[in-house]
Amino acid sequence: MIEQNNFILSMENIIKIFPGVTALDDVTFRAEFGEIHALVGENGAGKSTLMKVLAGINSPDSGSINLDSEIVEIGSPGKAQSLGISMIHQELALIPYLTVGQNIYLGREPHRKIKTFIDWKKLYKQAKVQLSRLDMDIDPKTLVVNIPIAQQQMVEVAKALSINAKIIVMDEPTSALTDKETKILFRVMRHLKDQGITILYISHRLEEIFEIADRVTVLRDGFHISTSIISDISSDDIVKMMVGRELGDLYPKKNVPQNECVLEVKGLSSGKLLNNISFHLNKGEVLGISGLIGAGRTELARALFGIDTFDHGEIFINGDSVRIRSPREAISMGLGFLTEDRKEQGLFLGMSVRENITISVLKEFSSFGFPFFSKLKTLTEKFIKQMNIRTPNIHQKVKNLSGGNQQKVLIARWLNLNPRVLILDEPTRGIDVGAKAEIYTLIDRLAGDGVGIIMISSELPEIIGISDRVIVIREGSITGEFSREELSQDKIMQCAATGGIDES
Amino acid sequence: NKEESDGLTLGLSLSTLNNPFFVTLKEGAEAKAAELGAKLIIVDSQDDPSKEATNIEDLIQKGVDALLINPTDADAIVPSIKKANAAGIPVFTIDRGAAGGDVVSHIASDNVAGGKMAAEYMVELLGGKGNVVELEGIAGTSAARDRGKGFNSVVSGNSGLSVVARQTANFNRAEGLSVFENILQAQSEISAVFAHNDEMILGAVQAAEAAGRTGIIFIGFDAVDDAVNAVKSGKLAATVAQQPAEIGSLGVDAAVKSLSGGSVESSIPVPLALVTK
Amino acid sequence: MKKSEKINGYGERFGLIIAFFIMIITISFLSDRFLTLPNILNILRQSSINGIIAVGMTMVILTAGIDLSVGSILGLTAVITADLLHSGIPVFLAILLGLLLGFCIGFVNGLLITKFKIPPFIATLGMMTLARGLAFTYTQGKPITGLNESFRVIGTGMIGSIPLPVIIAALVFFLGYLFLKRSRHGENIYALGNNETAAEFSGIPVKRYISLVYALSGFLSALAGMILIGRLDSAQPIIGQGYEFDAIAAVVVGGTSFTGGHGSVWGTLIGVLIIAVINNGLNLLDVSSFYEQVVKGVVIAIALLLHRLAQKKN
Amino acid sequence: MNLKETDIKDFLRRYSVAMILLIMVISLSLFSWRFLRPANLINISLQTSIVAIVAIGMTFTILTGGIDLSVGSVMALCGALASGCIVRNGFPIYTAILLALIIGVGIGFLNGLLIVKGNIPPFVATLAVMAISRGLTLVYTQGRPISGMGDDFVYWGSGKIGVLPVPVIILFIIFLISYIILRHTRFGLHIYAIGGNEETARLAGINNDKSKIFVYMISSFTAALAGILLTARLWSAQPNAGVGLELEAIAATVLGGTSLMGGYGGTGGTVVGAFIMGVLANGLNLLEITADYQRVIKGIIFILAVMFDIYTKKEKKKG
Ligand SMILES: Nc1ncnc2c1ncn2[C@@H]1O[C@H](COP(=O)(O)OP(=O)(O)OP(=O)(O)O)[C@@H](O)[C@H]1O
Ligand SMILES: Nc1ncnc2c1ncn2[C@@H]1O[C@H](COP(=O)(O)OP(=O)(O)OP(=O)(O)O)[C@@H](O)[C@H]1O
Ligand SMILES: [Mg+2]
Ligand SMILES: [Mg+2]
Repeated sequence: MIEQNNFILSMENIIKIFPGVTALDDVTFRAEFGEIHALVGENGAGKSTLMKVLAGINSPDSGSINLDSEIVEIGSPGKAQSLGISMIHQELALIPYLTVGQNIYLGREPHRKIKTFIDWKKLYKQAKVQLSRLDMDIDPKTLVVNIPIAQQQMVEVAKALSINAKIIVMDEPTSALTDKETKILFRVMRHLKDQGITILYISHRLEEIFEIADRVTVLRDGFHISTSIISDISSDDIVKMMVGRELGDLYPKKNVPQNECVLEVKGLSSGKLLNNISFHLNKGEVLGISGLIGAGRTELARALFGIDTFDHGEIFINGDSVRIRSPREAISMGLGFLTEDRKEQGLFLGMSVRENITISVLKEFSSFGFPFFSKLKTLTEKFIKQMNIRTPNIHQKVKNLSGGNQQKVLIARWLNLNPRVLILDEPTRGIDVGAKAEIYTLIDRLAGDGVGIIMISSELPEIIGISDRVIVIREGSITGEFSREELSQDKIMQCAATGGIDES
Repeated sequence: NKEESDGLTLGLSLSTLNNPFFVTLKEGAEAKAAELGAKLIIVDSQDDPSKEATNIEDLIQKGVDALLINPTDADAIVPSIKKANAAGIPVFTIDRGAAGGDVVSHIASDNVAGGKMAAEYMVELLGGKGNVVELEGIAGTSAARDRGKGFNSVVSGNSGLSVVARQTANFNRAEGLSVFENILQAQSEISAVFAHNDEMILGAVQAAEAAGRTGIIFIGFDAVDDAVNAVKSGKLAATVAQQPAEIGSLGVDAAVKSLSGGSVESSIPVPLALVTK
Repeated sequence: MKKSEKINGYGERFGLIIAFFIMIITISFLSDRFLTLPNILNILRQSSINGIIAVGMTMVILTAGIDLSVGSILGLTAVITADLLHSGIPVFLAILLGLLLGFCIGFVNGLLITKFKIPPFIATLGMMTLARGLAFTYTQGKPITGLNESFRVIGTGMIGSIPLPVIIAALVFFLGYLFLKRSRHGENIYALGNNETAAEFSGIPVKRYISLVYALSGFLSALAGMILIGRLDSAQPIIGQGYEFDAIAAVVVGGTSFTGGHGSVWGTLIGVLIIAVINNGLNLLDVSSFYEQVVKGVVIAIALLLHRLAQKKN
Repeated sequence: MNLKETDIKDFLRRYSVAMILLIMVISLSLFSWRFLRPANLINISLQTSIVAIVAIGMTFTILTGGIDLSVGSVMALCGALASGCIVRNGFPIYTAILLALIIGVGIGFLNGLLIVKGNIPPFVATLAVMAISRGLTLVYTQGRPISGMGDDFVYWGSGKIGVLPVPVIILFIIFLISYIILRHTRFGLHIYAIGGNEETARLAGINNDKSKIFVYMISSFTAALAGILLTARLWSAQPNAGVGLELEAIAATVLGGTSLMGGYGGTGGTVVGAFIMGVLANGLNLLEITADYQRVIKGIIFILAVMFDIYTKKEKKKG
């Protein structure tokens, strides 16, 4: 074989078939010592599956794996760990009622002389060290349920790093992080690379890949398309290989907001989380909300949607003061809310694509409480086609879809309701470029139809790319507002981090 | 002797109140206590010996003057009786005896004898020949054991009778119904049924009626109101009467008498009677 | 239509159906009385009571809940209905009031769970104790015997050669199926069992559905109670004790999962029949009461193991 | 911000079940002077100890998201086996006890196998084993109680060390062991992890199957132990011992704040939960409430207690 000596890992001719889907079709993938090797591809291309095969979670139907030029059988996650492979999973999988420290060392707890007893002091001391490597200043004795999702993601990173691994797989670690944490993570990755550790890195953010990766492998529909050195390839090339066609402008931006106010918020305050928030949203406008993690953007959306109560403030819809006490009422007033945590708060994982998409409109499609299933089927198929949702059929369980396709299913559910105002909380988290472009087009089209859109996002390019106006939130207060013409990354970052624009 | 018993508090521990038999017993005791002006504290063991031990401890803590115990089990009650003895509280056993401890008096009718009585009447009605079914009480309880023992001692000595099915219906009417339904399916010839209590036999009667099977002789045990009525209307051939109200009443009477210095017999038999039409 | 979903569902229960048939064949070899028409009707009639309760239990468990109070609701509504009948009010009114009472008690369960956030296990355990206590207090521990003949038809009647309870149970199963699998309410119930938060955020009136499900469970328990006392011609305060276990066992044996959102009434039907066939078989074969429980436990365990085995093969 | 106030709230939240117990104790002692007498308190702890021991084992299974319905039957079987070996076969009492405990643990192993290897839901697997064990008890005892085990045996249920009954001391020891296992061993942590998220636990390299089997062995062990203690307390092995005890043990566990979904809770709460039920039963007896009403009141108080618990926890979230 070709220069096998250089490779720490080579996965040869891997085939993995799920019922109805060939997730990996004869994929060969090799990684060198001490490189950062990016893995890209559309949602459902097979990236996670390939890495799960490596981590002993999925067993391949055929193919072999060489580690340090030796053929290995990786039957279980435990075996993978002992072979020096650790993985950060795409879906957050911490245990909610254990502490941060317990989660980091789960299964590998430092113990006392007698092996059964945990040395708590040592565990928490080591955990503290792991966290500080990531610039995280949280008490390792905090329960995981009590920390926000971004910090949970960093705990996952700490967990993977704490295994002294030769190969670290990172499956979309930055999808729940903002720039600050991402920078920290990259610093740590470079440091690991210098120590000769190989990192396999999956991301849908191409700019990150150009920043951090040495080489990049593209997968499409379960096939290996190419592996190239990063300097030999352009962003457009990668996109082309991923989606198999030329992609047009990522941010279409055609519509113009109307002058009619559809939603107005006055003086919204809630405990320490939200402080005197006021803003308005016009018909056909895309209002971006930016801010650091934990700034309170999600809290704001939840308050608007009637999930959490708030202490003061008034909400107007089409000029009428309204009280929204539950999501049901919010929906009946024409609000829609795509939550940031799709698995916990959005999807019915055990149910089918059809059921997930149509759950909110069953009533409209029923007579005497009995839905017309054929109409629901047509409706679902329309969305599958329109949004390019990758699923073998409408009866596939949503849990078997790739993350990006799950997100599209959820968006489809909200589109069904024809909302007046649609709140999107991190709508492109974990979504491939092709799908992102589709979602942006969709947002633009919705705005064109007169829907007011609130778009919460931690990705600055996206906020800048599609918003008509942006407000920045910091520690529960609005610290800046910019029209499309005034927008720049620097201005937003400054408002988000320090609370205002320095004149300097 | 109303004055003498004023201010007396008696504890009555019953094995279960899920069975009308013991409810009637309780009522007999209550009536007598009211008549004699004694106070009666009643606890229900729900057929659970450990609950019984607990309840009796609570009664001892409560400082009752005497304990009337209807044990869930003759053996399991011993430690509780000894505790009462140690606390100086006189103990009377009711309906079921105790295997140890100091008991002032035992007021009961004999379950084994009752089983025999039912069997003998059955033999008489059948003329000593036929297929017999026995519906058993909750496996492991002393009532089921003793009544079955008495019944079988007669039946096994009688070559003309053969027991074609012997199944438990847990002293419960609904189970008596379904278990006997199933037995009816299995046995085309059934001449008589004996059940360890009336609840089960009443269920069996319904099963036979629903299936249109006639000519079966049903004999129950306990003589609860429903069963006595069923005997009157001819649905039941007989039921063994233990006179539960009488047992309760005699128990209270004996306790009050003994507490006020009178002497009572160590064993007070309550006569059994066969209720027939 | 929902073809592949159906095939999936069938495939899931395939092993259970096989286990059921093996059981039937085995018993029919041991007893020639087993597979006769009267006995089959007999088994169906006996399973009708547990079946009716188990349909309600299926709905409850689909919402990731549990209802331990079914037996006690059955008992309380049974004695009160019997008493109403004795008081001489029209039969249909007594039935209506009894069913309404069952519905209301179930609804209280639902309120405790949704409004006061009490875990279903605790709320219904409390209700189980409470309702049983009320049944005993109400009757002073005595059975209420001798019911109106026109009322008793509900338990003893026949349509052709089919017992009325069987027809009622079949109707309940069919309506349960329509409700759960064909109506939008059913789909909402599955959804909220699958992910309650997501259901709430999608605008499903989660609390209303949960209350409804417990109310229906109470209603069906009351209905089962009427059939039972109709057959017995008497209502005892103890009636229905322990029925929750049979119902839950039937539901879980039938493949409905405690985590909610997964399962169906057809699975429950098989579960109910398996339990009834075991009881019937033990009686037909005159297994001694000491061994009865051993055999019962072993048969259930083997049936489930066979089921899993077939599932793996699939 | 008033530090003291939050402290109190936090305290309330953490110890709300204990608070309920305290409130019950105080109000009962107002109603009946007999309640607070040492003799009565010892009496309550003796009555509660057996349920509490079983409930501690139950807590382990519930923490993994499972349940063990077989405990009542296992109690009866092991109590009968220990007594039978002594009375019928003349075994030395400690050999007999050991044998019964081993068989108990074996039944737990069977539960675990059915659940883990047979992939049967814990509810039905243990329901089947519950029936089997009860049946075996009836077969073994032929439906008759076994008695005459001698004073050395009886001591374990009826004896005292100082003023404390032996079962209470055993409860204390079992609680201590359970606490150490859950709070200080890797196995204990893995129990929480499995209950919290089985998949994550598996990915972390934990042998879920082994841990789960072990958990059911623990549950059966405590049930067997409780069975022996009960037998010793009643001086006889009852074939019907422990009927319905599983519900009491589960109720104590849930009342003590352990989630039936698994992953959250502990044995400290369970013991308190068991005592709440014990105090309630004792109090109702002392207050001379008749049997029918006892059930009604028990049901209501049970629900109220949990409401209080939930209410105090909600307070914390808002504050
Ligand atoms: N357990 C499963 N059962 C059935 N199909 C599966 C399963 N897991 C993955 N798939 C399918 O395999 C394909 C590859 O999925 P995979 O998760 O590897 O995609 P991915 O490249 O990681 O996508 P994303 O970027 O959205 O995470 C998808 O079509 C997915 O639906
Ligand atoms: N250090 C912390 N410990 C515990 N909880 C925190 C901490 N920081 C923030 N939170 C919680 O995070 C939430 C506020 O963050 P929120 O999710 O609204 O932020 P966001 O701006 O939407 O960020 P994201 O990018 O995650 O969506 C609140 O529920 C707050 O209680
Ligand atoms: Mg993926
Ligand atoms: Mg957020």
